[in-house]
Amino acid sequence: MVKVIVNGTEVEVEEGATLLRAIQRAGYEVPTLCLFGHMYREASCRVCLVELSNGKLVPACAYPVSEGLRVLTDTPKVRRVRRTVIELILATHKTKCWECLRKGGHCLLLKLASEYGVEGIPVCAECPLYGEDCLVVRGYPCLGPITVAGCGAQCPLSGSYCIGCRGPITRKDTLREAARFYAKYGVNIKNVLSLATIFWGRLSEFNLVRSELLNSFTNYFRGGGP
Amino acid sequence: MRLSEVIEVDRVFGHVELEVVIDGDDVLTKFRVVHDPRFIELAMEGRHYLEVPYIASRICGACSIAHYLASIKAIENALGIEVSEDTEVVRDVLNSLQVIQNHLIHLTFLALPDYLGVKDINSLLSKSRDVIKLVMKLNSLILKAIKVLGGRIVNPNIPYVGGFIREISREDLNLAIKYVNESRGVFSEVLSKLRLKDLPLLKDVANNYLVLKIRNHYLSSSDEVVASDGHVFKHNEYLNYIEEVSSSWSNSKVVLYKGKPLHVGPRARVSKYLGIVKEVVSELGGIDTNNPFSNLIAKLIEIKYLLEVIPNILSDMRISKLGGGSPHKSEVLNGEGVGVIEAPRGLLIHHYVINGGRLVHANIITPTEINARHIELSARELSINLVKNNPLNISKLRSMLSFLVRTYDPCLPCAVHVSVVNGLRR
Amino acid sequence: MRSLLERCCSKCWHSTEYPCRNYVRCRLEGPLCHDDPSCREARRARIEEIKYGRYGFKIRVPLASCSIAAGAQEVYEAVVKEVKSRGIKADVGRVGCTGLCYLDPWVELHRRGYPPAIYANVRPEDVGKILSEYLSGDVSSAYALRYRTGRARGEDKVPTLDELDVWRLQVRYVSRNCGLIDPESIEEYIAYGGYRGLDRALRMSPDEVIEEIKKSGLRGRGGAGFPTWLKWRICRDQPSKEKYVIVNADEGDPGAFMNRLLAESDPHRVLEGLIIAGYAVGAAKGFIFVRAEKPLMAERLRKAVEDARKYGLLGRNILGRGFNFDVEVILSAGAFVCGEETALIAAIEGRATPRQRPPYPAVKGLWGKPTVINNVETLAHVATIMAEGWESFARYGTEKSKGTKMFCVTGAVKRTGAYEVPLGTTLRVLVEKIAGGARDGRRIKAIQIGGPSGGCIPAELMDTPIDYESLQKVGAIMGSGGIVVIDDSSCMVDVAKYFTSFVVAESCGKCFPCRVGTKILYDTLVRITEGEGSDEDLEVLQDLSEVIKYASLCALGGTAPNPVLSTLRYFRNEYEAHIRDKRCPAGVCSRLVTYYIIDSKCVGCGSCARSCPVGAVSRGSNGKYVIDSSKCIRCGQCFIVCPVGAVGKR
Amino acid sequence: MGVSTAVVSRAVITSEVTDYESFAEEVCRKYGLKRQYLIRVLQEIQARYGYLPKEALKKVSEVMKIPLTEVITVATFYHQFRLERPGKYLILVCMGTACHLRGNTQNYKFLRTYLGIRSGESTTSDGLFTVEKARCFGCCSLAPVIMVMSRDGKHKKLYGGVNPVTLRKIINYYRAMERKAS
Repeated sequence: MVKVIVNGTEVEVEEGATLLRAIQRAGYEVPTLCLFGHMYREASCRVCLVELSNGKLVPACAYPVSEGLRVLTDTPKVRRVRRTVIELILATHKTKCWECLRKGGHCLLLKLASEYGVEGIPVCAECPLYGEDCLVVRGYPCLGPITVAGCGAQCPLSGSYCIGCRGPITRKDTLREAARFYAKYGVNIKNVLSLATIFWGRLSEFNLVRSELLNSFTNYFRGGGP
Repeated sequence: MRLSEVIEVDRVFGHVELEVVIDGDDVLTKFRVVHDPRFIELAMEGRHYLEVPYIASRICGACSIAHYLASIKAIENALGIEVSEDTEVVRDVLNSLQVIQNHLIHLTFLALPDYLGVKDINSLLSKSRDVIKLVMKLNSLILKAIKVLGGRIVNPNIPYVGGFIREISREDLNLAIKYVNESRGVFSEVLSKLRLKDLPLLKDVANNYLVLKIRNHYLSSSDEVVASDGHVFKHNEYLNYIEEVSSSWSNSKVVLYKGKPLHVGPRARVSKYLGIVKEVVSELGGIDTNNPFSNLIAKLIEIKYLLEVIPNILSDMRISKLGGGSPHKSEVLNGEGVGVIEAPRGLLIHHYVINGGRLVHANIITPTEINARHIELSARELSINLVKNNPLNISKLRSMLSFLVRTYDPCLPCAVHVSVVNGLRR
Repeated sequence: MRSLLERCCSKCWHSTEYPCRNYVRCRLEGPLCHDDPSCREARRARIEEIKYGRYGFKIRVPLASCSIAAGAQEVYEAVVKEVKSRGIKADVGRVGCTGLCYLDPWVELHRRGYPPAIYANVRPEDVGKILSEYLSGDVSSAYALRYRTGRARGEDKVPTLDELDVWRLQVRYVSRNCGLIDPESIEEYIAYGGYRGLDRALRMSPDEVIEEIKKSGLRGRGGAGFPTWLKWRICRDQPSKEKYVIVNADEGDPGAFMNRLLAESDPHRVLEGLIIAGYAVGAAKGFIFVRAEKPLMAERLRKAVEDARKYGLLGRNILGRGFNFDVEVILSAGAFVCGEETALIAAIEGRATPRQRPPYPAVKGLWGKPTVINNVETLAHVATIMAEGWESFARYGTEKSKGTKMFCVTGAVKRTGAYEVPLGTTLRVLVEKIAGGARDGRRIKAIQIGGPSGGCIPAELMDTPIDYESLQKVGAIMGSGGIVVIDDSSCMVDVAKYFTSFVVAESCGKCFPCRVGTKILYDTLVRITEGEGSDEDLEVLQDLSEVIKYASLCALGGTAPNPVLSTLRYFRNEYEAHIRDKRCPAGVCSRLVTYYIIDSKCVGCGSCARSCPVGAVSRGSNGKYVIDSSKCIRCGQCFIVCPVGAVGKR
Repeated sequence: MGVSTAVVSRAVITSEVTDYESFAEEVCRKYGLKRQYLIRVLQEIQARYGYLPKEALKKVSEVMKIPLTEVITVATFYHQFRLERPGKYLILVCMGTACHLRGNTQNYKFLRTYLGIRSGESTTSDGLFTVEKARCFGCCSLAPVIMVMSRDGKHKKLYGGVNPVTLRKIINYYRAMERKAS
């Protein structure tokens, strides 16, 4: 058995265990994304970085324990790095949250993003309405697909469609995908845009949103297809 | 005897100044709203009719439900959209819940300190902490009920043009009933703990008022307005009787009914429908509807009565399915309509002209705007009484006048939704 | 005796099956097992022949990649043709590269009794003239002499190598044979003292060998500077029977070629070091991991392995010590990430993606077995230390960074080349004295050290001593030893962009910070160099770089932001010039530069118009040429081709 | 790096040998079908054809029982491999640090515009020249450097100190050689 000190509390773990096991046994929590039990432990997402006593950051999921190892799981440096790593992961993640099976509370990336204040995921990721009872599917000009998540999708939860009070998503690919999603269920982009002007009318990002939605919407009808 | 006082009235929704000028025996009072206009009606113009309610509900957080429902009624009236009776009932109940919540907040935080002769809420907290706690508990219960029916405690989103977006089921209603019943018990506790002093005496110099004719139960909406002189007129004929005059010293306009100042609000409603609420009135020791200060008593009456009547209204409903389904598609895209509702502070009128599905013209008349001139008259009357026989006591004058303005419970942000600058309004 | 390595007579029984323990020592000091003056004389004559050629006249021509590129192959053929046609009695030998690249292609003529003369920048047509001059005893047109003998005319006018700064300030500890011996002849290597290190090591126990290396203070020359003895000690202590030793000859750093120079000029020294490492660690198999893009280097290493195996220095029961060790040369397809230990191992196993460490390769490396990976130069040092003793190495260097290191100084210097200097030498000595300082009259602005993982140090800090710690302090790393001198004609933002684009291309893409982060760094830098940068871009660069540094899985990502961080730290004003005044001080970032023709200088020759790819240059009414800046794509060709320098940059 | 995954093989110069499958199988057998020698196999294939033909890659994956995606991953990861048929002469522009500082980026841009290579492509329309960026050759004293290699690997020449003027001469030299040969 090996002694490891996690955030000051001592804990015993068997030889060869990973730092993550020790941290969990000490009662602390460290987020992991790419860890998949014994199938994948390559530490490529870097979300589980923790700080050793010498200031080095190591991935808890793959770093083997050694006697007397001291580790801190929540220092300012760890939080800052973790926040940026999540942002980088999000930058390459296709945010078609409205069609994702993990929406409505099962999206780990969303949990992490909201915990670390990273914005950019559509409200749909938080909205549990799926399939027929999704407001866009029912034909309402819900702004969920193009509004930044963080409100827990209060409006859709209570039945009405999102009117974008948390500000627009500015990622081009998400906006294009959203336009296709609207077109697919016959929601006219003009209504969506006019509804969006309530809160976004004055924002500089609004022209970006409008141009992206309009181009891909027209492409959709020019045979671009969903 | 010459005197000129400007009183910045505190503990009201927004900023207002009451200017009193006494020169010899003529007294002049000015009710000056210092908010700058927010051009809400202009913001609404050009919008698709489905978006207008969202803007309307954001005029003011206190009675966002009243504005939201009035806006929906105006649209439905303009486009000739019929809604079921059950929908009307649930909407009225939702509105009544917010009326209760508003009265609670106004009484405890704004008016009660005067009523109990204390300086403000902090001193009230130290003296009667348990009352405040109870009121808070009561308030949260009411808010829960509002959330069940409205979707959110402020800026509701379940009610929608033509009905409700989300299905309102039997369980929702039962849940609302449960909360209201619970809050009734708490309210009676509050009443028992409250030792209300008697109100200052004042005669209402122009005691004419307007109230929305009730459809069936108290505070239910209809499309007719009844005046104190018994005259009843359709809500879309309001322009023939009500005129908006811009006042030179205040950013808010002033409303006259047949050329005469008038007041609206709980006192007007209670005095009109005294018959319906008479048991509650007697329980609370009667009301002199001619005294402007009795507005506070009227609020208590409305709270008590509504808490008793709402559970029955909701349980009597035999609803199968209410709301849900696909969005509202109206064939008619042009029209002019008026939506009237009894907001917590009185009669609220939304008047829309819709052309091609877009709002072309909007005019909103809010209760505080209607009460503006009446407040000045009452203030003049009160200052005359105070100055006439006893020696001038400036601080007493100031506190009494502030107390008077507070009883009218003006909501200044609503009062200035359109600029007064002459010529701007077409 | 045809070759030192053959048996001198029937009494010597050495063969690969029954190797004689004293085989190596016997080559030079022999015969040891029997006393026969004729065998001793045969050896002396053979050594004489190796050094001075059969007829006492040896001609050396450098055939390493860089010299061949500069035309050495044609010079070599010209010399052979000249010698045959004029019947001159001389041996024309191929040698490695001395590291003085600016001399390439050079030729060395060495007649017994006469001073060995090195002629610089020889063209095939000059060979005849040089030969006749030297044969007539006149060395005045030589660039330098190895030493003087006093028997040739013009000797005093020509400096000896030791008098030249470029040679005098060097300590050629590991590159002593480079440019002297024939890289493809094991015999010459042994004649110049080769394999004595292996011989001595095999007489000691593996622990004593590790102790010797520990005393010498040798640290890894690949870049990280990890103590070599410690790596060996950890691997040795692993219980597993099967262990491996690998030479990391990938050398992915652009602008660094000292490993290639060593391997192409003195391959056996590297191989000897590898065998010693194998012995010390207890491995039976060694690999040489070399890039297919450097074919000559791979070929010379493979030839060295074959020769060593042929003469019993590799394979079973080496030198009769019961030590079996074999070596295989692995061709890598060329990825910068393979420089990183775990990626190199993964490359041998199939695909080069780094793995999270620990476990360190010394514990669990190639196919899960303990593996030691050392750089080419490190193993060359090992062989030399074992041959000369640890004091010969520890004598040089500073208290913490012992010994010497080879550096490739390139870029804006007069004398580009690979120089070996003791650690602790200051950058100023290396760049200004040895490499001759800035060229064509420009001013040195910065020194980029450590390749894409290194940093840029401003000229003011040129007095920083070169060792692991002090370079770290100023924000750079020693790295493999590539030093690029940047003068004021280069733009630092462009340099940072260049290195970032290199790392973006070479990132293996496994972990997010490196894959996505470096791309964002690159895009930001591109925006800045195109005049669309903004102030918070600088914060993004600074902040994101630090996160990439902390969060990346391997050393590639960990050091990728160093160029950006160091240029931000020392050359923030250039960034601000690009952002605020939309101006590139050095006139490199084409988008921010407008080209115009200076009427006073223009002679109307029209070469700019002809060279302009988009036809933006037209002939004005007054015969002078005019550039239409709307059409101009700012490629700078007119600026380059104009014979009278009439094209100005604004 | 000029390796575009859109495989466009324009066999303009037809005389080339096209026994992709058989040669690929032969090479695989030579290395005993061991997974570890995949890179060596690909190098030999590229040495023969100047690039990695699709058919050869399929054969390698089939014979060595390695998923085709894995083979493609290795083929695209390493800088040396090319999936697209190069022109008869391959011009490699060194992108080492010294060469970059001495202007090879501009030379690369000049070559592309001078030879009229369309963006996204790396071979001239007549299939004669391919221009690609290359890793550091290691002869920095001659910077800026380009290397011209014939597809069959017989001719390999390195030119130092190039600029647009000398580049134009080099191109004309090879064009002349090509005209003489045909």
